[in-house]
Amino acid sequence: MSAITLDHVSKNWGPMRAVDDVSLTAEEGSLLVLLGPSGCGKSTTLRLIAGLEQLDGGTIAIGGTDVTNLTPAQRKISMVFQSYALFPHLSVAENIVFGLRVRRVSRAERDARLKRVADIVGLGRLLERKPSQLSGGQRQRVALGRAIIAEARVCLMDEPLSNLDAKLRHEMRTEIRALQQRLGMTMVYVTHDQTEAMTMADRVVLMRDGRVEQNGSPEELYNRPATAFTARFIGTPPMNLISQGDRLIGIRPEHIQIVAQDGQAARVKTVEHLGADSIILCEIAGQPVSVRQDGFSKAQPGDDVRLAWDAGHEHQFDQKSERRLEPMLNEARRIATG
Amino acid sequence: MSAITLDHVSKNWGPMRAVDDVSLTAEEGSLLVLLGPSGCGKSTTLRLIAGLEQLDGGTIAIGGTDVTNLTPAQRKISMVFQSYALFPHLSVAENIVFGLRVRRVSRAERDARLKRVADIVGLGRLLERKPSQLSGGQRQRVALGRAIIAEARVCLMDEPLSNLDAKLRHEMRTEIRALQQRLGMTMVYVTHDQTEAMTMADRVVLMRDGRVEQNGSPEELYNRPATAFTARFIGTPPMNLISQGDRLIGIRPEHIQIVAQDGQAARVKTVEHLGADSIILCEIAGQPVSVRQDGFSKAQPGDDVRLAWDAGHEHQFDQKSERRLEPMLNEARRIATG
Amino acid sequence: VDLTMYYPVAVGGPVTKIIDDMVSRFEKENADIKVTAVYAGNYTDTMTKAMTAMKGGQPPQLSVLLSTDVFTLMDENAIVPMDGLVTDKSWFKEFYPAFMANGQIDGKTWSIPFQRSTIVLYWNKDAFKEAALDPEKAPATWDEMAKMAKKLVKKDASGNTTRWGVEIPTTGYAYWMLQALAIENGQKLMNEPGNEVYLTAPKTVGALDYWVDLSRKHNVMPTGTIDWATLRTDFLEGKTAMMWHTTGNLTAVKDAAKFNFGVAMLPAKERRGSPTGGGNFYIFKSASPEQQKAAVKFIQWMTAPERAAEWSMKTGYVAVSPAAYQTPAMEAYAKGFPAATVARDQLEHAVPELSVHENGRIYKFVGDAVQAAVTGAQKPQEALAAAQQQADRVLRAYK
Amino acid sequence: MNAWLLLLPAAVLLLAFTHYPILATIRHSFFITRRNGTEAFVCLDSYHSMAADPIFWRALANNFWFALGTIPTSIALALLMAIWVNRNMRGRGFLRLAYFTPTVLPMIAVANIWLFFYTPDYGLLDQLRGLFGFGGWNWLGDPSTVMGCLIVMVIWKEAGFFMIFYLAALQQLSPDLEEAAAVEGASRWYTFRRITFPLLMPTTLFVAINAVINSFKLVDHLVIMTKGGPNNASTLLLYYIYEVAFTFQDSAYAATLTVVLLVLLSTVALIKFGYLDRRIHYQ
Amino acid sequence: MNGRTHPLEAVAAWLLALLWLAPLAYAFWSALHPAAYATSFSLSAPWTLENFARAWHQAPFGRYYLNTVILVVLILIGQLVLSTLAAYAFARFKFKGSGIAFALVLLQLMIMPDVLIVENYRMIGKLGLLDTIPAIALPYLASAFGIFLLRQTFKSVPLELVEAARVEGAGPLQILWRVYVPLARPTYVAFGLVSVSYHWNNFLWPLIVTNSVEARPLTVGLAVFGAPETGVDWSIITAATVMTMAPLLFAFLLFQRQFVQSFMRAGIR
Ligand SMILES: Nc1ncnc2c1ncn2[C@@H]1O[C@H](COP(=O)(O)OP(=O)(O)OP(=O)(O)O)[C@@H](O)[C@H]1O
Ligand SMILES: Nc1ncnc2c1ncn2[C@@H]1O[C@H](COP(=O)(O)OP(=O)(O)OP(=O)(O)O)[C@@H](O)[C@H]1O
Ligand SMILES: O=P(O)(O)OC[C@H](O)CO
Ligand SMILES: [Mg+2]
Ligand SMILES: [Mg+2]
Repeated sequence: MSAITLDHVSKNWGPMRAVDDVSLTAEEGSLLVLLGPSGCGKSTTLRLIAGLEQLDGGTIAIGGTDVTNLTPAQRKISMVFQSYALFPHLSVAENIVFGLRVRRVSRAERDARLKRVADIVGLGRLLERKPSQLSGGQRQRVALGRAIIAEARVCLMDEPLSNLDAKLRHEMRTEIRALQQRLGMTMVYVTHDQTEAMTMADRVVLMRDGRVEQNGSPEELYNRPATAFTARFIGTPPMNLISQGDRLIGIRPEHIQIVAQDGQAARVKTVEHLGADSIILCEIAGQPVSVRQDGFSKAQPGDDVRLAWDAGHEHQFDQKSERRLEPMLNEARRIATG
Repeated sequence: MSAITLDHVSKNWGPMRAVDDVSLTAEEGSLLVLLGPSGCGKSTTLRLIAGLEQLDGGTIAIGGTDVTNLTPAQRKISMVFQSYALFPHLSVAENIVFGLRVRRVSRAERDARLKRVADIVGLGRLLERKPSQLSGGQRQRVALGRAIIAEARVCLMDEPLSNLDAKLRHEMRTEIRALQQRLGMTMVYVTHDQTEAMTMADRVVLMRDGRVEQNGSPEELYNRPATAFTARFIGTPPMNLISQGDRLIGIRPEHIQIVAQDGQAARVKTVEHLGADSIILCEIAGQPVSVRQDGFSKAQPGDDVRLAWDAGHEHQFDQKSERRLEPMLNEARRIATG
Repeated sequence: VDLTMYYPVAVGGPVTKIIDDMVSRFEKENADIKVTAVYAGNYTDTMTKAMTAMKGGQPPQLSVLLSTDVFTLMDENAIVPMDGLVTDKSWFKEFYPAFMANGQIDGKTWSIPFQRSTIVLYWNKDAFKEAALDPEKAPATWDEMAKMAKKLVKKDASGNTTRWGVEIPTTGYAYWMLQALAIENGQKLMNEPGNEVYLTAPKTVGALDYWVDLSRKHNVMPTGTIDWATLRTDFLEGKTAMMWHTTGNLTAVKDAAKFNFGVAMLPAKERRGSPTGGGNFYIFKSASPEQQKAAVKFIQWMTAPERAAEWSMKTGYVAVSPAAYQTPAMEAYAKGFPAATVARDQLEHAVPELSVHENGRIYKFVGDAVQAAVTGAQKPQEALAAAQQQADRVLRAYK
Repeated sequence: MNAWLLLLPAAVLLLAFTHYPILATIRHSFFITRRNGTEAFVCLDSYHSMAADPIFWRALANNFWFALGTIPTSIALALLMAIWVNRNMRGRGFLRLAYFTPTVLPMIAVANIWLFFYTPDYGLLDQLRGLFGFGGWNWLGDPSTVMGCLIVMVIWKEAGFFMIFYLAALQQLSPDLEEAAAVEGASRWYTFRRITFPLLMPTTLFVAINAVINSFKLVDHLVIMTKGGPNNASTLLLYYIYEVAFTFQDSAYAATLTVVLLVLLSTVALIKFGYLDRRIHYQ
Repeated sequence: MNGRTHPLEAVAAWLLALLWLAPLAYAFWSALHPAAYATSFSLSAPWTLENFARAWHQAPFGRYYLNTVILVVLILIGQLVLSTLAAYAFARFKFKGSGIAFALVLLQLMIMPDVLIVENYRMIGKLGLLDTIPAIALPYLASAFGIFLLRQTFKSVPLELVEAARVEGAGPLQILWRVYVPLARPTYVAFGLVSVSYHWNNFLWPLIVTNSVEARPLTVGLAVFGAPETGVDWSIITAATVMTMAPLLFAFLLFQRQFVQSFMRAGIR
């Protein structure tokens, strides 16, 4: 049993509520992503789970046991830090077995476990190197190795990929996910990169100002954002939100077509060619709307165009509360296509 | 006149040829991007243009004048360094007018020009601050301000955005490009980020191991990569290259469809949902092929699928030399669609 | 019994070796006594060490210190008189009375002479010859010295002096030299109880005037200070034809001189004269009775005629008892090297060395005044007046 | 884990050998110890005699000139050395070694060597002067030259030490800055004046403070070379304190003199922590 | 950029270097030649080691060496241990009064034991330690400089490393020993070298608290030995001088690269 449950957890920094009455559960063997803008409380939440900070309210349970008052060491978790937190003076092997030495595991057992773990993370031939002699991806794997050798069922990761370049990030994300699934770990993964969240998570918890904004599967967050905040946070470029009376009409750039007639009149402001597709930034009645088109768009800044979209792709939010409104029609369609 | 011409330029670091017989021209008023993987010689090339390093061979001309043996100051260029190289003990205003003071421009004129430039880069209210009190984006703008106040016709930039987060990077890229066009500067811009290259450049020079791999417009690099190296470097995910006899067949992920029949048999390995589209990594006869599909793909790892593409989207490279081969058919089609 | 003894070295030659050798011989003869002899620097350093160690609670049991440190040591309650420690007081009578003078106060004997000296004049006979002077005749009066010195000065082509006529050291023990000059000028520098000094007496001033004139008027002595420590080397290098120095340096000069030299009593003004100098043995109060007994035994051994003669021959110091000069070895030595007895012979003109309360401070005041005068910073009169004033302030407490 | 427990050993020793002695010094300056060992409160008497003591004033003035003579020159030299050895100059390693070596040598040993340099007539300096037809000069025996001689020696001894700090600081300066200045057309001297030197200000401050403290602490060479003479021309405060306390055995007066030294050093501390640290640009 | 040096500057730099080495070169010259050549320079002067032999026999230099080594090692170990513990407290613990406590430590940067000789002498006297090697060491064992330096270094250790160690189950002392100390190595090296050279060279305090050969370090031994009164000739004094500084000089020559680099990496300023 290794599910993680947060029950009405709060944490204040002085007057500021960094984590505000957060409840959530990461199922055993699943990967839960904490997503949100900078400063929304992701790291604090993770550190509360790790026991690196004291709670101001609520309880945390791991595998059914209340761990609220245990030290990090007692919680039997492992953790991968943003910059990996590899000990620069220790070799790869020493880094990986650090925790075992601290816990005075016998030499023989240490060696045996090291061998196994080195195989899993593919570092067999680099064990003698110092972290400074490793590439970013290799360092990441050392950090992973250190996290899994303890055989903790729970692994916490705080933006472990944010220091890597795009290519490596892409590779590592696949690798982490594969490992997590293979070993059946329960993982809580913090990121502010929605691509990471979307591609890796079983479940995404989107946070905002210390609170849970939405908790759901990646598809749910993308297809059925519960609030305008979620809508604006997910997607590149994010969903267009057009003010219409007391509502916000949401429509994703990839769901808008440039049409010859009908549709709404718009003016092209800039065009960005990304290779596989292009982003055309237009303006409808003073409101910016971005449109995504496959291939090299021929639109030019200054062109007058007409934009159209399938009503079925429309989302609606209350202008004031920014909460999602569910017109029956949309609802029906969603179930049909979902 | 401010075009920059490099003629058979070389630079060695010990035995290593960091820049190897490079010739290129940046037209007056255009933005030329030097693109390439880490260590390929981009920065060195830029520093040669700036006069910060001595050439080992070839000549450099700016605006038709041979500047090969001139000091940086004599070349009348401005430069934005990767780390901005702001003087930490000087205020924003002092940083910006540094060059004018060096050149003993009168106080009145200095002030007038400072005001103008501060408006352009939007730093009017921050002039008294020290660099350490600025955000990354603001620092960037100070560096820009310092570069443009000299009214040099030539501006060099070395990865000026690599320290910024994604959002700011996106904003600044638009801003730099707009400024460059407004002021009609000739700009050489170094980056290893292909998105930056594709969205900003009039012309992209892709470097590899100190040599020019391809020199063309962004579209050319994307649509007609001259070598397999270019093909692999440009696009996210990059072009699939499938070995077939003595050739490499190149096909971009967005040009492949999953079809019910015909096409090549493939097996799905992983699926990544990015929101607007999904990347499906498949294998055809042991060779990895990624496929880009709009929306949420329903493919599952392990599925057997069939992949097809329009022959017109096919690129061909020689297996050995990795150079592009131009089948007459492709050639004809390209001209038609180009 | 374990004894620790501090001792100073103020002259050239392998003095520490000589002491170590004597100590080990003593230990061999007296198996029950172990003496650790610690070389502690010059006289000032040694006194400093001994005082500091005493205040820190770990004084040595005996020490060789300046004979003139006696008042300071008494004031600090540091030492015991010898009277109660010896059974036969006739021992005190074996020494030259001139050497006992400093150590006998209020009818008690506080110290026993050991490495004792007077100031003598060394002259370079070869230089005398070169200057067409009688190489066997040293100057007998101040005037003569000044005159002869003038002849002895040698200059090179560019007018730079390559040899001076005479040098009297002005660092280290400048007060000692001043005292010599003052005595010769007919002026004593202190009173018996050691709480008054007479620095501004006209004859004291006259003594310093003469000293300064040697360099500034007669140009026979370099200006600026003359270093006690390196003067012997200057003399040996031929940089000066005459020097005033302690007889304790005699052997070192003899061993190193590459020319013929002579030793004479200091020249006279109103009279001949030199203060005695050098170090006596003191026994510390804090030593246990056995240690004090052992210390006396050691002192007696060290000052016995044979050892006194040996010590005198090895260093040049005056042997402290007449008996020492009657030992066969000494007699033979003096015969072959008559200079060895000049200092002793001078004892007849000698007076006790400047000995006052707080002698360290007073020495500094006098030394500073001498240096101020010879460097030209102040007139002798002013310099001595300032020193007198400071000395009066310090000595007021002992009246 | 209690932080105070970790601090304890260091705290005990600091209290015993820094804080308590400071307070005790101040206290003792108001008392005298009589010959019989009892103490008597004398209020400001010792301070009055200090004010009347010409040697004290001489030592204080000497300390001032000594500081003025050594500090600016050794700092300027250190900076110059650091700039040189920071370059890719031929033989850089050797130069660093040459400049730095004097600082690892014991002052006592150094004083012996320099003593010989300054020996009149046959000392090295006079031999060199002799080559040019000059006569001997009594360098350490003349009040007008003795201080200068000591200052030269101390500069020689200290400059290399300060160089290391400058070198460390220079290496932390981004080369970008000099390059940016070059692109803007600044000459080397202008760049030094406007960019490098201001950025080295924290180091200069650190070095200067150290140099000031050192100028009060350095007395070892006096023991060997001059004993403060002639006529106190080279006496420094700490040396005088040593003399008074240990040669003259007057610890009350020594305490009074030490109080002056403490006041001077505390002033330096106040200037540093209270004023300069706030004004100088730290990166 | 920083490769270009004016040839005149290079010449000046070299001249200065030679000037700077001259005193040392002289000391070696005089120590390695017979006394007659101590003051006159001639290429044909014969070389000799006799001055060393004579100096060695004239004073108990062997004992002085031993004392100095014991002293330096004692101080170094003491300083390292005490500074490490104190710096750890200041760097990573929040406690009431830490600001004041730290200021009180910094006081010793300005007012070093070197200027408190009189009272420190009394203190050592009260402790009954006069004329012992520990007496020389005691006032220096708690080093404000060491505490300050290590605190700076410890503060620069990424918090993440500490937290990683905590998650792995390490306690405060384990964290100190396994994380902080190894990471501060350049600082330890730099500080160690400064400390060793300082105390190898220290003079006034050891002069005051020691009286006997058994406790005297080299510097005091040299001063007593070389007192010019005794008229030892120059060659022998320089030989003794060279002997006094040789180990330090030798160690410095060997480690100068590491030393300079540690110094720079430790960021002392
Ligand atoms: N130790 C602390 N003391 C005071 N405030 C803190 C502390 N740690 C975090 N905070 C504040 O708590 C809030 C939440 O911080 P947290 O680090 O959890 O954000 P985050 O979501 O991880 O952001 P990021 O994506 O930038 O890492 C922020 O406003 C931050 O300023
Ligand atoms: N000063 C130097 N000395 C020696 N080699 C150098 C120097 N500067 C660069 N090089 C080498 O020259 C090659 C090209 O370097 P350059 O800095 O131009 O690469 P780059 O394309 O800018 O790479 P990046 O994207 O990582 O900045 C690299 O292999 C680099 O190691
Ligand atoms: O050198 P000494 O031993 O003769 O002693 C010198 C005088 O006594 C100093 O007072
Ligand atoms: Mg965070
Ligand atoms: Mg680069």
